[in-house]
Amino acid sequence: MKTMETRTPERPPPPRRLASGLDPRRRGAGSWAFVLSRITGLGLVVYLYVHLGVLSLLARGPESWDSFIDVVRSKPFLALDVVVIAGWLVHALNGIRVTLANFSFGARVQKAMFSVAMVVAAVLLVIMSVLIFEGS
Amino acid sequence: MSARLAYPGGAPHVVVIGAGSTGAATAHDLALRGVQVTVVERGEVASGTTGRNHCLLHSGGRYCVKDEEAGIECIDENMILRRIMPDVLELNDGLFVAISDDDLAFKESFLEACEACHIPALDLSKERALELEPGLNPEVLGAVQVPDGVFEPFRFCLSFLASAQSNGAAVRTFTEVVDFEGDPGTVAGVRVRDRSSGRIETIGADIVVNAAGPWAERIAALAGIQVPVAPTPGVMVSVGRRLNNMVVNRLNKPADGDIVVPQRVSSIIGTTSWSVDDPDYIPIPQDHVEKMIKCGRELIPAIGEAPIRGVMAVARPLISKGGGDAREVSRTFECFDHASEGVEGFVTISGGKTTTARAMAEKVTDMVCEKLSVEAECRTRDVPLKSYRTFYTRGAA
Amino acid sequence: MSLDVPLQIHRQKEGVAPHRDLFRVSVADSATVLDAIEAAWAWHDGTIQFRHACHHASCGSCAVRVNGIERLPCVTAITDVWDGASDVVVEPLRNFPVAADLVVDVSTLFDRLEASEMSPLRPVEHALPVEIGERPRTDDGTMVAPAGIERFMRFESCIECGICISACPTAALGGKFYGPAGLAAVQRARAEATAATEVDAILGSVDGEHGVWRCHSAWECTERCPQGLDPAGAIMSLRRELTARRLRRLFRR
Amino acid sequence: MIETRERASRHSWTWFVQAFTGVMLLILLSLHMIAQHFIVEGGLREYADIVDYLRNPVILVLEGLFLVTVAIHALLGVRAVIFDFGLSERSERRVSLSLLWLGIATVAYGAWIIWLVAV
Repeated sequence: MKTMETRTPERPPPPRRLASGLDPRRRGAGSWAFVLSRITGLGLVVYLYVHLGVLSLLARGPESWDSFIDVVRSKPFLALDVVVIAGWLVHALNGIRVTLANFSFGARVQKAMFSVAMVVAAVLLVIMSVLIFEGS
Repeated sequence: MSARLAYPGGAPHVVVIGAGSTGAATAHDLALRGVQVTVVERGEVASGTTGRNHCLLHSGGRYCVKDEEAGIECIDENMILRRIMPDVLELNDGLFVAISDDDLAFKESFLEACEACHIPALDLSKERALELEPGLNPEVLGAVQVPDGVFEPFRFCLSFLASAQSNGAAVRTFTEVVDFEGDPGTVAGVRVRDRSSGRIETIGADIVVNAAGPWAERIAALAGIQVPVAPTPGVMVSVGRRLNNMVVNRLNKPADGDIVVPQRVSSIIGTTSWSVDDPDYIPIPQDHVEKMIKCGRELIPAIGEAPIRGVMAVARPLISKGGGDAREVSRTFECFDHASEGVEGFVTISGGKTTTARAMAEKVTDMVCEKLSVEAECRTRDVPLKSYRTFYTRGAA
Repeated sequence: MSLDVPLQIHRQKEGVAPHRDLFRVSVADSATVLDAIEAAWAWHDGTIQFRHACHHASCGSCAVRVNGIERLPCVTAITDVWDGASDVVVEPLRNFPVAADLVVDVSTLFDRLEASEMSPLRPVEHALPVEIGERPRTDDGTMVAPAGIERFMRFESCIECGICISACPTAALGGKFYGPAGLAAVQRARAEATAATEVDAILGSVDGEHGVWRCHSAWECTERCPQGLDPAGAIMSLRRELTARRLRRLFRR
Repeated sequence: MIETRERASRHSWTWFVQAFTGVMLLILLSLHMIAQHFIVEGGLREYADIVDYLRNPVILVLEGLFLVTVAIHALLGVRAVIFDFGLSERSERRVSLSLLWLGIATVAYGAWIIWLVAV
């Protein structure tokens, strides 16, 4: 049964890797939640500074602001707004989950809370998108 | 290469082969007596026989009827271990329970033997036994309470090794002995393969202690010496529920499936016994597993409903006295100075049980110290062991 | 019946680039993943390094990742992780330095466990199944020991295997996070502590930024714990207590 | 025994501040979105609109509060992301200090714009 000689093992190709902490594949809902929060959080910080930057147009007087407003009222820009709002909803609702987590509802409830948060986010996103595009 | 050159001006240097319970306790004893120690182990600590044992801290009850010497050895060591490693022992006592009339008939001789071995034993009524262990077979006819206990084999070894390390010993895991060093008729060190780098190196030693358990025969053969070790595996089955708090033994002669040991959140049923030639890989006979469950249920019926969590088998290093049933060979240990076979600087310690590892270490260390003219008393009976966790810590916390 | 399992094992040693070797091991159909690794070692390549001792989920030394998921190979049936066709991939735990092959350096874990001062032993509580343990219990669920026995003790449920740390996405970022095992151990020490000064010291030890507050609530530790423990819940319970104490102090001033 | 116990570091308030500002933002951002975008025809205010709107002192206070809260929450978040990777204590202090200055600058800039428009 036992053979003492060492067979040359076959060598499969080396695995591809993402930064392992930020790769939620094969992981549970909690890792997805964490990664989503991270990405949306950083995205919202970027948006915050873009937004503040854009507001500097206010300093240049009514003309430059109002002509800018005309541009961003176009459909493509409104679609970008929807992306921002989606990020905001995911981040906010997951933030609520994380805060509530301190009351220790247990692992199963955590997963359920994540699902609920994401469903609520989706519903709110649809409502807000309708509001945005209808208003335009 | 001379050991003295490797350790100029220092204390003598001893290499211990094997980091199971025997090697670990020996390293601790040697280090306490001021000897420089290097433990070499081809795998992880306790990856051989010790790791896969019953976890039973023997009171001696299992052996006292047939083997008074082993019984006394066990109860003495049991009391010492309670003193030196209280943190890593579940000390809930054990029961020897009679299920059949045959068992009950065995009780009288059992109680007598316990007394002869000074094992504290309490004859219990059926009601008291069931009060202590509600999970026992309700058909129980009687029971005897003895000071059995439970240890965790891996941490048992780590405790000894952590203590040895704190006294300067070096422990090298994943370091496999491939040959001996020295002129014919002398062992002056070992040649080892570091399994990480693949490099072969030489470790000089004034004496090499072979504590390789069932692999002792293979190690000794490298020095051209025969050691009578019979690798004798046993199957143990762990169920995923803790069904008892005390060790539950069958009150009868040692037999297959005569014990259920609680351990953390599980209960372990043991054991069977057969012989193998190669202790490296032991396929588990499925019928042994079934037998364990069947025998275990006779002691604790709920075993039948509990999920099986782990099944393990490993070879015990019994000293063979030639022929006969494995259960009949002595459970005690032996220490061989191979100078009598014409090889200096090489001793083997084998046989025994984890419960008696400290005593085995004392005996082999006495022998080593005498050969090295080290005059130091054994202190392992009283010196408390270090926390097992410090084996791995860097002290950074 | 025996199976021929294609087993990929992560290999990493000095001077060799990390890679995987594929072994076709022949094991019984009742074999565990650890049996398969041991077979690869015994029959194919004696240089494979892996940790193992008890083979029944008590020592905690053998933890690895099987097909990416943290497991104790000693209690994982090969048939549970093998679909009969694709390779079974065995890798070392994440978030620890790899010493060689499947062996990781667990010193930081044990540093923290040691610092937690969690006793390896605890009083027996709910351990006996209900149908057996018809023994009276106190309010906190602790079993009342039968007369003559002061208290039945048992080893802690945590086997110090490191799986929770491997599963933790916060630990994966490589920072200074105390980690689920260490924090859960501190929570156990706190649960057993009675003296006020001791409780203060225990809670204070994990109140820093890299203590309980660094956890990002992914719950992966609890999800993966082979002993069914709840390190995430332990972290949250420490947070609750720390919050309550802080609020009390705030208003006492 | 107790003296040997590691004191990880001083009590940390950042988690509480992050949670508190998070809850505040739920309210403030909702108000901001509703007031600045949803109730406005076309979703965005023109210059005159904004000027008008900010003349309301309640709105002015709310928008100011929103500015401070969002800056704290965003930069504490960035700090947490950076700290997750594990820095030396010295680098941690540097990051905290830099972010503090960035926060002050952000609030000052926002306040300047509000002031420009409102006054």
